[in-house]
Amino acid sequence: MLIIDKLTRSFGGLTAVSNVSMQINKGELVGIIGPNGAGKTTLFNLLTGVYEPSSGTIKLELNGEEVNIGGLKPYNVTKAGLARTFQNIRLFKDLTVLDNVRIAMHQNVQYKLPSSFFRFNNFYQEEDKLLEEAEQLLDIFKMSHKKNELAKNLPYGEQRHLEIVRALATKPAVLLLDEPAAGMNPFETEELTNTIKWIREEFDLTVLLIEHDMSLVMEICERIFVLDYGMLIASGTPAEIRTNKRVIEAYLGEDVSNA
Amino acid sequence: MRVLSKKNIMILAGLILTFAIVYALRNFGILTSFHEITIAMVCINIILGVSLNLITGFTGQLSLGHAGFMAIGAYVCALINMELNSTFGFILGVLAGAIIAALVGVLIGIPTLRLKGDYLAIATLGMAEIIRVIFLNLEITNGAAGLNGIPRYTNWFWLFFFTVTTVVLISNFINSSHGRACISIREDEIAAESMGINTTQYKVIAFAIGAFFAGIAGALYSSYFYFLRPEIFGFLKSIDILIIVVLGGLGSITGSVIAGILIAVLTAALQSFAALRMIIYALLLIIIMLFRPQGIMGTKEITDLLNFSKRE
Amino acid sequence: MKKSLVLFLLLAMVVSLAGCSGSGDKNGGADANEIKIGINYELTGAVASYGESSVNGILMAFDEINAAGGINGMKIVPVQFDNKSEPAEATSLATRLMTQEGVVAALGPATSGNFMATIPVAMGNKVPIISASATADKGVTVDDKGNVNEYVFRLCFNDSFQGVTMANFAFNNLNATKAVIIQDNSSDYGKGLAENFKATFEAAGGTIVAHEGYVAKDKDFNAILTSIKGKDFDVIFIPGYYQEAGLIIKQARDQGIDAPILGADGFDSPVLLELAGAEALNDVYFSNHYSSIDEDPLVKEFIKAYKEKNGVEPNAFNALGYDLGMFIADAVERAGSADPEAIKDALAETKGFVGVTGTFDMGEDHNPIKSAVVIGLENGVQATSVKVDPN
Amino acid sequence: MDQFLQQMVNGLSLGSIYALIALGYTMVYGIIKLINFAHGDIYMIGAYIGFAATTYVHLGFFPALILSMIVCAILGMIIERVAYKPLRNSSRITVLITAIGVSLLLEYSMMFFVGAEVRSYPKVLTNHLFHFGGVRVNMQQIYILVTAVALMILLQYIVTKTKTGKAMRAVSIDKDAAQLMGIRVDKTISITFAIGSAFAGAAGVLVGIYYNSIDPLMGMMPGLKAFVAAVFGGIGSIPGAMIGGLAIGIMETLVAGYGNSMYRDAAVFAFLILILILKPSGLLGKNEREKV
Repeated sequence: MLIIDKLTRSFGGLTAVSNVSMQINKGELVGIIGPNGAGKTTLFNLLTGVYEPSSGTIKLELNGEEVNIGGLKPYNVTKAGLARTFQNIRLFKDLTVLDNVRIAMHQNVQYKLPSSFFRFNNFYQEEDKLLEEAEQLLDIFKMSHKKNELAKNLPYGEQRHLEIVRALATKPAVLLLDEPAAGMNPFETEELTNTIKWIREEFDLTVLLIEHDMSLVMEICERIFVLDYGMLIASGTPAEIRTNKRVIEAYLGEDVSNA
Repeated sequence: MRVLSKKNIMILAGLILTFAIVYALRNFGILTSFHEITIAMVCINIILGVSLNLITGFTGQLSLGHAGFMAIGAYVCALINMELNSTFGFILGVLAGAIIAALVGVLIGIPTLRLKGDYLAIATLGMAEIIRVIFLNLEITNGAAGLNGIPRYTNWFWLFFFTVTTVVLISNFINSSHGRACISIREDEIAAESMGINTTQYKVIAFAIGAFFAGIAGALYSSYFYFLRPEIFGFLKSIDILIIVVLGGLGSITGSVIAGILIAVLTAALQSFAALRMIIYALLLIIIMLFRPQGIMGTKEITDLLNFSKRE
Repeated sequence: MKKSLVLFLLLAMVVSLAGCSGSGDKNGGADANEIKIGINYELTGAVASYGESSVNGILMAFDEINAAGGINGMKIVPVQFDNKSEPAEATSLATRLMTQEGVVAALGPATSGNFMATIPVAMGNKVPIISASATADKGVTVDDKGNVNEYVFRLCFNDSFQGVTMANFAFNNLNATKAVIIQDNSSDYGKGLAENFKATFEAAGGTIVAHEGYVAKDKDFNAILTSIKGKDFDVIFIPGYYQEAGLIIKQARDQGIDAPILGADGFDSPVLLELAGAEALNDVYFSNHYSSIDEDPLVKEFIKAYKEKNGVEPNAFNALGYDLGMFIADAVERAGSADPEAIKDALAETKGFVGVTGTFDMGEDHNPIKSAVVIGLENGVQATSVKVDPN
Repeated sequence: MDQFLQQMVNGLSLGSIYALIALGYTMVYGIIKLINFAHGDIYMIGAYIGFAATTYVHLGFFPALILSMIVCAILGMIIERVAYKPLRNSSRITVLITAIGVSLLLEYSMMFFVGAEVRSYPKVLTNHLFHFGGVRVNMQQIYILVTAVALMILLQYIVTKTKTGKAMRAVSIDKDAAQLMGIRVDKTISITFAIGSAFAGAAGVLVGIYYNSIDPLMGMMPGLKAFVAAVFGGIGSIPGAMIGGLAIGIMETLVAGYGNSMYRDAAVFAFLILILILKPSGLLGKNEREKV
């Protein structure tokens, strides 16, 4: 599904991601962990086109076709089928919940620019379809009653949820979640865990997840990659990672085994 | 048909009524030619304000060069108009002016819109200055002496027609998926890109559309005031347009309309103060911004307010 | 909410204040003992100094007339507005003066561009307008098709007269064959003078070795001057105004350029001396309406009166403004009524009007027929003056 | 060759004036990220204060300069307190409009009180000429360049070495964090405005003496050019403002001297846009990447 080969990115003298290779299969739920500054978010930014790789390739296999998405602009990466959320919530704060979702659906809108001025028939058809789909999506996440609220007025947990909904609205094949549980209480995290499991089934997704909350990662991920100083130091099932020496060293003090 | 919804019919009726009332008042001599000039300025201000609002208010790209596009529309229309001297020539001039302004907008937009914030502001300012200096030195525009004797075809009908068209088309655009794509750039450019929106492309589109309508405003101006000179389109004109946008509220078309009216009426009202007028204008500007930093309407539209009162 | 209320009240106050002052004037129009004359000048904006100077002169004339009992017992009431140095504002104000304020004639604006913007208004409302300083050749008193604009007058030279005069002066009196032009590229005045100078000078057999430009409010001309310094030329012609010309002359002399420097009536201001300094103002010649070394008692008296009132010597705008005030009063008196139509006829029929800036008849084309003087400066003082008659 | 060297001298002296104004500009910009349109007008006020002090009170050069700097510093602080501080949490474009309002207010109040006519300074500084081969250098040109360089060094010293300077940098990077660290943000911003405005005042006096011509709208174009210079060198960078100012002065001179003087301003702006496209944050500006 997603094949990362010898991916490297350096900023000046600092190599944030170094020679990382990984392969993620269709339908998998994979976690990426590592101490602060290990290069997790940089890896995400490389995958989603925010940064260009210094070297190495990223390939996305979809419906039998292989696309090289390394170095593509973020919007083209999204078009190719990769969607993401942000660690520090980046909703369109002053827009409504509904608009947040509709904007994410824009790439699938069929009518052209002139129709947006002159409102030809296809404008109404497409906009209706858009509204319907957006409301359905919000319904699924039990947020449709808040569709006219401004995103910034939502409680924190719901903002995190909306980030996920917005990413799903781009109709991705692969979903990248950047610390989705950050700042959540245990109850909310629990709920999120179920949601993630559920959306993978419901939307037929491959999920890649960065998380600090070990309980979440260990509970839902089928495989885990561990980064440290930009390098991939281990990969395997949660059980394997829990006992991996290098991982424990890397975390030095952070109690992995008890999680 | 959705076009014939109750709301749209109401709007249409309101527009026709407004048009007819002004038309009648003018014919009965209640509105004099002095009022007419103020009305012309109102219309031109609205077109300029709404078109810059699309760039700065909705798409979030600070432009200090809107007068440059206005200048292109004005000169192109005037030159065609002086050559043909007919209503057809006027319409052709308005459209040609607008289209050339939009093309220049695209040409300038592609390299400069990669810049952010104040760097973009200074680049657009520079571009408008370059346009002005070119008009100052071209033979065909008659340099500093400018063009005069431009036939007047701009009248209440055309002013009204183009103002309404501008407001309707731009608010249609804003309320479409393409328009929302533009707004998302203002909200968060990085998130917008990650949601599949080609931000550079949409910035250029917004810039070109804004330039197109600024060109129309310039064309109407040239054919109303008989006279063009490059210095009309200096840096201060761009600032004047920005003032309309901010005063009305960044991201509110209703706001730009209200501020466009307000500025034109205020300008006329302050004429009596002779040398004091600019001092009073400056003080009002500061005071209004201090008391209402978000502008008259904020990001609200008149439709929002109407819906709100209905709910109550 | 309270804040918005304060704001709203404030705005309402300004608008109603403006409304009051406007309507107040309108009521005054019914008074048979007053005659209202519009003043549409640049009091703020880029060329405010020209507007301000002109209005000073006009108001001085009106004060003198009113102090002497007015015109046929009627007092002149100036209705004064500021057009921000913008043509659209000038149009709007001309309309306002004619349709709202009921003036019998409107004076100004100062620059050709702004004045031209008011011509269609005057023609449409059949109210005469007069400028003392709109010098553009084309499109002022005569339209593109060669028809005289019936309601438009001026009492200054046009650019071609001064441009031609100075080109001939350079070629004949100074024996110059190679000239440099440093043109005010931001005004139609500079452009008009430069074009006429160039055409005449070249036709006479001279060459223009360099044609440079600057814009109003520039202060540093060293780059241009250094580059022309390396060239071979006999005279420098500066079509522009004293604010920049003064600095150009100073910087040219500082750089060791001692060729004669020529200009037009835009040079005429005591500020030229202040800016350039006396030692720089040698071998400087400019065309003007009158010379301060003139023995004409009218000129002497005006200069003395102006100095007493304002503490400085008058410049060309002051003098032209003063004459403009006197001229319109004279026309009203001759018309014998406050009817714009009659005033227009009186203006057109002017014969032998005696003003500070010269004695003239109004020509068929509504331009005054008057002679110019070419003034030569020595140590900043007017030393020579040569009279040039229009052909 | 002489001519080229002379043009470089012309360019440097014009550039040092832009640099002088740009230094204060970039400093104020650095701390509150405001395009302070009123900066050019404070420079104008400074020129008028120097004019009044030398002409009517007959003060010498230095007393007039100091007086002008003090008055401008106070004026700058008042403007910040009244017009900008209440808007610190508003959108930046709103403050921009207020700055334009302040700029118009200063220009036209001045015009209302002293008239639109240009004024000229009395002679307070020698303008002795030096000849280096065929190249002429005026004593006043040297004064201005030396003052600009001295002020740049002084500013750089204040910003990098003093406690106030550290506070300034902290506030410019993160106002809230600085507040939490016990830095008095309001006071720091006030001081920045005072210093920046004092520099503008000094520039006003120097330019008034050098060109011998001041008027109420004299700040408009140099204010704009100083902003261009600051952007060119990288907004917020003090050496950048210096280099930007000099570069623009030299560029203008070269275009006017060897190219077409009619297209001087257009050429400068075209070059600026080109630089920005190649280097989007100016010559010495830090390319700040937004954290994702």
